Amino acid sequence: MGKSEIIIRLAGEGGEGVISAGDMFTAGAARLGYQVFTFRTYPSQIKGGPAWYQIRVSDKSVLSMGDGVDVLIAFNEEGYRDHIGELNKDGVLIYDPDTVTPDGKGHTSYPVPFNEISRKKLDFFRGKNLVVLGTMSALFGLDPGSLEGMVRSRLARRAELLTKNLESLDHGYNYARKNIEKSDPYYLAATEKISRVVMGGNEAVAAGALAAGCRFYGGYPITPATEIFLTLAAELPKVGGVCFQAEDEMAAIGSVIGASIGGSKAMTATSGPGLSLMTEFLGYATIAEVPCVIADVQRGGPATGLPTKNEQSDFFHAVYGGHGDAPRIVVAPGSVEDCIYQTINAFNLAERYQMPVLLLSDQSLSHRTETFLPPDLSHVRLEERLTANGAAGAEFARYKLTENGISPVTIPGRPGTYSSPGLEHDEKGAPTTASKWHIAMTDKRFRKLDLAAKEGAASPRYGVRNAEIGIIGWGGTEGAIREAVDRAVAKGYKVAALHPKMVHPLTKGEIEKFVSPLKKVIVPEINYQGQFAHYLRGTLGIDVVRLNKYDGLPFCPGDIFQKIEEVI
Amino acid sequence: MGKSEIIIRLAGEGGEGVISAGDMFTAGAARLGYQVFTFRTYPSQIKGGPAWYQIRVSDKSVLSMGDGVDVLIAFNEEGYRDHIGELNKDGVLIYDPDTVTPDGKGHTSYPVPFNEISRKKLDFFRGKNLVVLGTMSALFGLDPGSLEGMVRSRLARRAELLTKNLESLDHGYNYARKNIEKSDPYYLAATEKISRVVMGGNEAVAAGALAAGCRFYGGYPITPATEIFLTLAAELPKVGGVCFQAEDEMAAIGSVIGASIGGSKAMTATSGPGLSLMTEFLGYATIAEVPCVIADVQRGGPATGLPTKNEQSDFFHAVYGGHGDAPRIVVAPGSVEDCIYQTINAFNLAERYQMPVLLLSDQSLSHRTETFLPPDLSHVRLEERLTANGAAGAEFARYKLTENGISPVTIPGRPGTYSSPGLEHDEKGAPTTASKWHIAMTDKRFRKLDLAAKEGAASPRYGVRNAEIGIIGWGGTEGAIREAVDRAVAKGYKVAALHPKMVHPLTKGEIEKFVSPLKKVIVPEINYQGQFAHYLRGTLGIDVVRLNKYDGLPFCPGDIFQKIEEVI
Amino acid sequence: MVETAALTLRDYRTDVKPIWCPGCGDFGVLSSTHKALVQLQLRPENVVIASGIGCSSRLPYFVKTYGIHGLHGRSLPLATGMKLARPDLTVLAYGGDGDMFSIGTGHTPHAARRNVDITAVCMDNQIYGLTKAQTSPTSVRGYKSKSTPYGSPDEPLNPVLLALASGASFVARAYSARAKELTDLLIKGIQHKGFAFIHVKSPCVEFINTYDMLDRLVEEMPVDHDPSDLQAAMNLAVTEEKVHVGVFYESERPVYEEVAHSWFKPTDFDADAFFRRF
Amino acid sequence: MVETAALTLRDYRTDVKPIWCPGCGDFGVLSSTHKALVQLQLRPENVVIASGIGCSSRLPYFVKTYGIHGLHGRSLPLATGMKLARPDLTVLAYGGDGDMFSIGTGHTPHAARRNVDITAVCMDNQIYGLTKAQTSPTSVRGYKSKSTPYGSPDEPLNPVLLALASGASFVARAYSARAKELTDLLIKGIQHKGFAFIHVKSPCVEFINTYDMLDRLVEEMPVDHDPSDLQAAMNLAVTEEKVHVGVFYESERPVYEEVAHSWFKPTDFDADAFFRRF
Ligand SMILES: Cc1ncc(C[n+]2csc(CCOP(=O)(O)OP(=O)(O)O)c2C)c(N)n1
Ligand SMILES: Cc1ncc(C[n+]2csc(CCOP(=O)(O)OP(=O)(O)O)c2C)c(N)n1
Ligand code: SF4
Ligand code: SF4
Ligand SMILES: [Mg+2]
Ligand SMILES: [Mg+2]
Repeated sequence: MGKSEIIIRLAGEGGEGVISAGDMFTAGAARLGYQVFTFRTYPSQIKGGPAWYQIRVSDKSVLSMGDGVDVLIAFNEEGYRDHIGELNKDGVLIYDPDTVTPDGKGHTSYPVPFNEISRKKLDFFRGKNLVVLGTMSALFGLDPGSLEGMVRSRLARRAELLTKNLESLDHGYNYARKNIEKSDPYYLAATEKISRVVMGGNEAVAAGALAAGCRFYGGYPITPATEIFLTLAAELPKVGGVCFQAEDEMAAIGSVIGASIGGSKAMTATSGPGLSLMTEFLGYATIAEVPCVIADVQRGGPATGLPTKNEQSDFFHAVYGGHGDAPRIVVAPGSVEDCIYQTINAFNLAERYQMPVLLLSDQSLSHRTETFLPPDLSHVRLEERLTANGAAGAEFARYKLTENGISPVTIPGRPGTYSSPGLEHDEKGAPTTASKWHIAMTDKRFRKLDLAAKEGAASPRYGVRNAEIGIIGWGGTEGAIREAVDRAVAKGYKVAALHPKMVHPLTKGEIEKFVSPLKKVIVPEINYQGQFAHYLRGTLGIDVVRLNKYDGLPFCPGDIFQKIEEVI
Repeated sequence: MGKSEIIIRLAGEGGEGVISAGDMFTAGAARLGYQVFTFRTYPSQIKGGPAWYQIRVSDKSVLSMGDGVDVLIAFNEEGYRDHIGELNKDGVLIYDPDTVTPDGKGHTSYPVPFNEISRKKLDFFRGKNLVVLGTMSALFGLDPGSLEGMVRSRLARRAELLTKNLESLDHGYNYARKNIEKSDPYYLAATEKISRVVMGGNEAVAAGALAAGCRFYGGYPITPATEIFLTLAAELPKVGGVCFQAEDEMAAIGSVIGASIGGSKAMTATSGPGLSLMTEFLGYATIAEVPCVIADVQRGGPATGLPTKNEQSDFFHAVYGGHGDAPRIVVAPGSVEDCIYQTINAFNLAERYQMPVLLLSDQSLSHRTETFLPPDLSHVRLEERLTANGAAGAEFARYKLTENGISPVTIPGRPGTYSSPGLEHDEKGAPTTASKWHIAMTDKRFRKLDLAAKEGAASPRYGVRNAEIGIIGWGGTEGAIREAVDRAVAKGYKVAALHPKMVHPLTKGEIEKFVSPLKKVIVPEINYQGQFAHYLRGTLGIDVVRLNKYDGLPFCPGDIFQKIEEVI
Repeated sequence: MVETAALTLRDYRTDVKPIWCPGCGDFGVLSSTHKALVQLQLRPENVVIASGIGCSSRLPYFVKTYGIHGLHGRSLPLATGMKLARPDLTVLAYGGDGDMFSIGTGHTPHAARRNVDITAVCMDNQIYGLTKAQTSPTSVRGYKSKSTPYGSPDEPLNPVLLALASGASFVARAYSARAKELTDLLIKGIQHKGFAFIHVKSPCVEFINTYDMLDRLVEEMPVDHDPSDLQAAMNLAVTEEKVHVGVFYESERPVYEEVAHSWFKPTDFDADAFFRRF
Repeated sequence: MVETAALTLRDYRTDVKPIWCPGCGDFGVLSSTHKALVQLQLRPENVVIASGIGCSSRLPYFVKTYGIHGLHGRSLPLATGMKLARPDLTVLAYGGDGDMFSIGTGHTPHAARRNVDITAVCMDNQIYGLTKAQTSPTSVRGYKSKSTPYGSPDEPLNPVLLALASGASFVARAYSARAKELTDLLIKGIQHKGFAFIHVKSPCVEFINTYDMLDRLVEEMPVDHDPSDLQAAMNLAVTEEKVHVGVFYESERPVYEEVAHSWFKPTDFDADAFFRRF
């Protein structure tokens, strides 16, 4: 008999195996049918600097990284010092006595000489992560046989390393069995083996893109967005697409716009610095009405800022960035699985409204692992832009002033040529400085935005019907908010949350309906300025209680729960 | 006896002399002591396309382009057709019968064969603008001798053209005297000859920069900002400065930041597309706390948009643009003369708060001519950044956490080295991903912004004390708003206007004090979205009546006056 | 194509009137472009011309093919995306000296080394035309304009040499006043499989009329020049006495988009199989 | 300087610990930089090192001079502004192959042709190190990384050739493992009056360890190479069999900032006189 849920944190130095041990434990747990939610952070350099990895593992669904830490595995003194404060009351400390000297206060603690085992006993220091994994398996009830299977399949192509690795796993396991007298309550009960997808947010965005029919990616590497690019570099050629490494972000989005005018569904992905560089081209996609998707995996800013830390501070730029009156749509997924659906949604919106769509992910969402059932995408609806054939040999009126603002477009290869303009233009796309055309075309571009707001899908709502306290969240904080609401409702508080996925334009009616009966609205965000809260007030005149955090880390449910109790 | 004020509009094709005839009339009128306010617009190409030029000339102070047109000089049929609708009831049409066939309705009209006179009589088509000028002088009372003097001084170095030009002027003058029986009331009474500066907004920004101590300019040409660059290219070398033509806008602002770290007061100027490209570097100047001034001469957007048309649609980008939480200051001058003072102000703010300061001008402000008394800049206060000497051979704590957020800086050449970081950093500027430093440094950067809001100068206020209707304007619309308020007050309406020059951060208290007794607040802006109005609501929760215009042209006082009557 | 009548110049002309000043060299580039398309009998809907911003970059509006009037300096990224997504189309990229060698400098070497099958045409007037006469990266040292009133301290860039040094597989130069040669070179560039760079001297009559000078300096390639010899091409490109026109360099190597499409026989995306791997 | 004691290595070392992986070539560049500064006895406060973003671009934090850790690709604009405003200082710009020849490609030719007196050092490991091993513009054709899993279709850029073709007045190459040579070239570059470009082969042991290959291929300049001969330098730069180290090219021509400061004997700004002209 054990706990149904454990929060384990590994803390040490980049390059020491913190991340890989965490990844393998996660994979092993998922294989055994547990549900997993992870968080990772590491310095923006290849070796050294503080890194940590958190795994919340449960036999029930998990939506956030949870509160506090049940088990802390400290690889080094700094890892111990920086994290011991977050260990829960009943928590367990596991540490390497070679490098860590705990002050002995309070916690159950188990010394395990990871370094000695791997370096001296096995003469295989690179196997340290597997020693750790073996120990974890012994202490918390993951079947070692199943872990062995996982290691075997991971190293299928590197047989020379396999033996040493399995030996390391074994040693870790046996050391713990022999030397540790377990006095803590953390032991995972066996659970039903259900095959789940174990995935990170970036891979999920790539999956969504492939499913949406994206066939062109133009990108430039940048942390924490790179895996979207890398996944598509491997996959796109298989489905007849092209994945193009550009020389910079201007070239990346330029190639995407070129490909889209050519008829492809096309996207790029970047993070803050790259997004800033794409600003001029975003305006181009607006005025030339070119469908395209730009995924922005937010990190700490401004400038190069905090490349490996979490922040939701690109909202302002996503909505307001760029010169001129330049409408665009902004979508933000709430979880890893949702990254699939919101990416598909982003492509659909781009195609329907013929404008750039920004997808706002974040560092935590992109690099965390979640487990979910294999999605069935066979019924997902895909939009295609409204096309037309022009008359052969004639120029085509590509920017026809239609009632809803959407104009049919011709695709190269088909009759009915036109020139895609970055200048203000008439219906044929020909440049003009006449007032009436700027007025008419500006109106047209915003008509499409208004239409998108009107046609917007309903947002998920959590909590009680007759709520008095409301939460409006956006993006990757969804799970933490949802858990906080559950906890509050369980305590009898009248709380509900709304989590719009299309964050600009807002579906006004829905939000006003949600807000009107409430006494207070909390907007939790991972940024300093309360960017979404400011936007809400600017757009709808709604005043909210702000809950801001800008320490580079995601919310825990407790942060939000505490705020609920504060305002109640 | 004549009118004390005339609004003259010349309309024709680019390259036909519309602009140069207007410029010379303006210069001539100013020489004679009149006050002048002009507006010009032309296509974004070198030859052809519709161009027009408006001159409001008066013996009193003029603050805007006025309402309607008293005298329309149509160079071609299009110029007649597009503008005749704006001719005032008593208005006069002057046209070339060779190219224009008026429909004969209502207006006083005088045919003058400009083409024939210049081409056939004089065999000097390039002199057409002087024929026009001569006619204007005869009809509206500008002393021809004084105009001749102006032409002489303009052509001082091109004697071969002088005779022909003076002949053209003469012919125009004599033709009108002999053939036109004047039946309109527009005739300028003589006025006191006071020597005034006749200047455009771009030259005024350059003047302000020179006066503020700017000694480095890095720029890339772009309409309508180029003249700032060109003026400084001529002037900076004389005062020991450097004016650098960069390869693009990233290089322009990069060089400015480099020069500023080197201790120079430095600036760049651009328009929307260039500003968008500078976005990443703006964030760099924020995080590395580098004083610098970026003048953005707004034009119609998005993308290449309307390069030669007027719009105030970069406000959103100026305030919110760029990834991350990135504070900066935004300043907007209200008139040509104010361009001098707000540019000095921008440098002062940049130096005091060690952050990027944006100066928002616009196409109309930059290319219009105003007359004003030579400014006395001898008492203007200039700020210098807080500097320090570090210890010799030691690294300097450049980002010291001070109470008000401002830290002393060392300048290369002085002891106390440091590395200017784009990454989040500790007090020494060394990169760190630790939560506490990101929190502390974000707080510090926003402390400076809060301080700037607190220390902000009082904004000009016009109108009655006990106002019920208020107007909050920003930027180059100041003159039109002020005239509208005067007109409303003269009619007995209780109206007042506030025109903040630092538009971000806002001096909250002042605005709330202005707004609180009002029944309604109007925010007139030349953009579609009501960008400043949205920002006002988002920041201060103030709801306003929006007055938006996005036809590429500036406000007339009547537009605003009408709105006042509407809401009263 | 069998059923349709032969295409004539009229099939490539649009209703949009060129904005250029009378006598501008860009008219020559436009008319040679029209002629090259006629001679190649490329259907208007199968051609895309991308450009940047500048007087020269307005060209796409005047050719009845698909066009992309892009952003200043960005014709090549747009053309690259188009060609990679649509290898079946003929893709060209036009721009000025400022457009391709000032703000766009960063893209030209990469387009060249990648060998995407695009024909890039730089219309070089040694000035920023559209913004009214500022010094450009090909302006000579000491050149006085309002942006360098005391003379430009910069050495000009050499577009042909840079294209060669960047790995372009076809590099040529033409003069807008010599229509036949220019048309022929455009045809060769379009027919060349890979990235073709054509440097066109195209005078700006409004701000820096170089016709007389060019009439004096322009000269055919030396008869003994071997266009497969890169070193010879570079040596020729650095000689300053003459402005050589013709093909400097020509070679064949794999084309980016063909390589990129050669790895797999494409199938539909199999979502289930994809998720099974995670 | 007369009164102060000679500067030693310690005077140029900071407290910030290099983040590089043990064995990274960048350590060699750092230590040669320290040594060059010692040999030149430049006072720390009179030197500014600008850089971009990448493993290599962290270097300024490890040298006790003024530093600017800029943005990805932008070391040269920052260095240019610094040098133009402060011609009295010694200004260097460091960056990686991605930094200077991918995102920064657009700045390098202009810095070269302007001949601002900056020493630019490209630390080329043929990979994007900091973002964990993507193909870079100097990666060889066919190179497999996660960004080009089926082999890169791109021809690599040739930094030395590009610098030569852009008009750099000093162009050299070094190898981070050959400290003495590298130090000497850094000294020469700094002493050269004008823009000096130094291409340093600096292996990434974590992702693409090229030490063995370079040990085999690196070779001194041919003894008969005349560094004043641009064509010879370009010809040498295109030979692929060997990686030549040493000075490819060296010449003297006016320096931008000197020209720019030569036009006037500066005076204070006279506002009244200025306004009188309007
Ligand atoms: C980002 C950006 N910066 C600057 C401009 C302004 N601009 C338009 S065209 C041009 C240069 C034109 O020179 P060139 O490319 O040589 O073309 P030309 O007009 O001479 O044919 C500039 C600087 C712009 N449109 N966009
Ligand atoms: C605008 C922008 N785009 C992308 C990145 C991400 N990024 C950081 S370093 C780097 C490339 C590093 O390669 P290189 O310049 O060769 O330096 P190295 O790490 O190999 O020394 C990239 C793409 C960034 N920081 N900023
Ligand atoms: S300004 Fe020069 S380049 Fe532009 S159209 Fe006129 S002649 Fe041609
Ligand atoms: S990843 Fe490569 S380049 Fe970066 S520090 Fe490690 S060895 Fe050096
Ligand atoms: Mg040009
Ligand atoms: Mg590298």
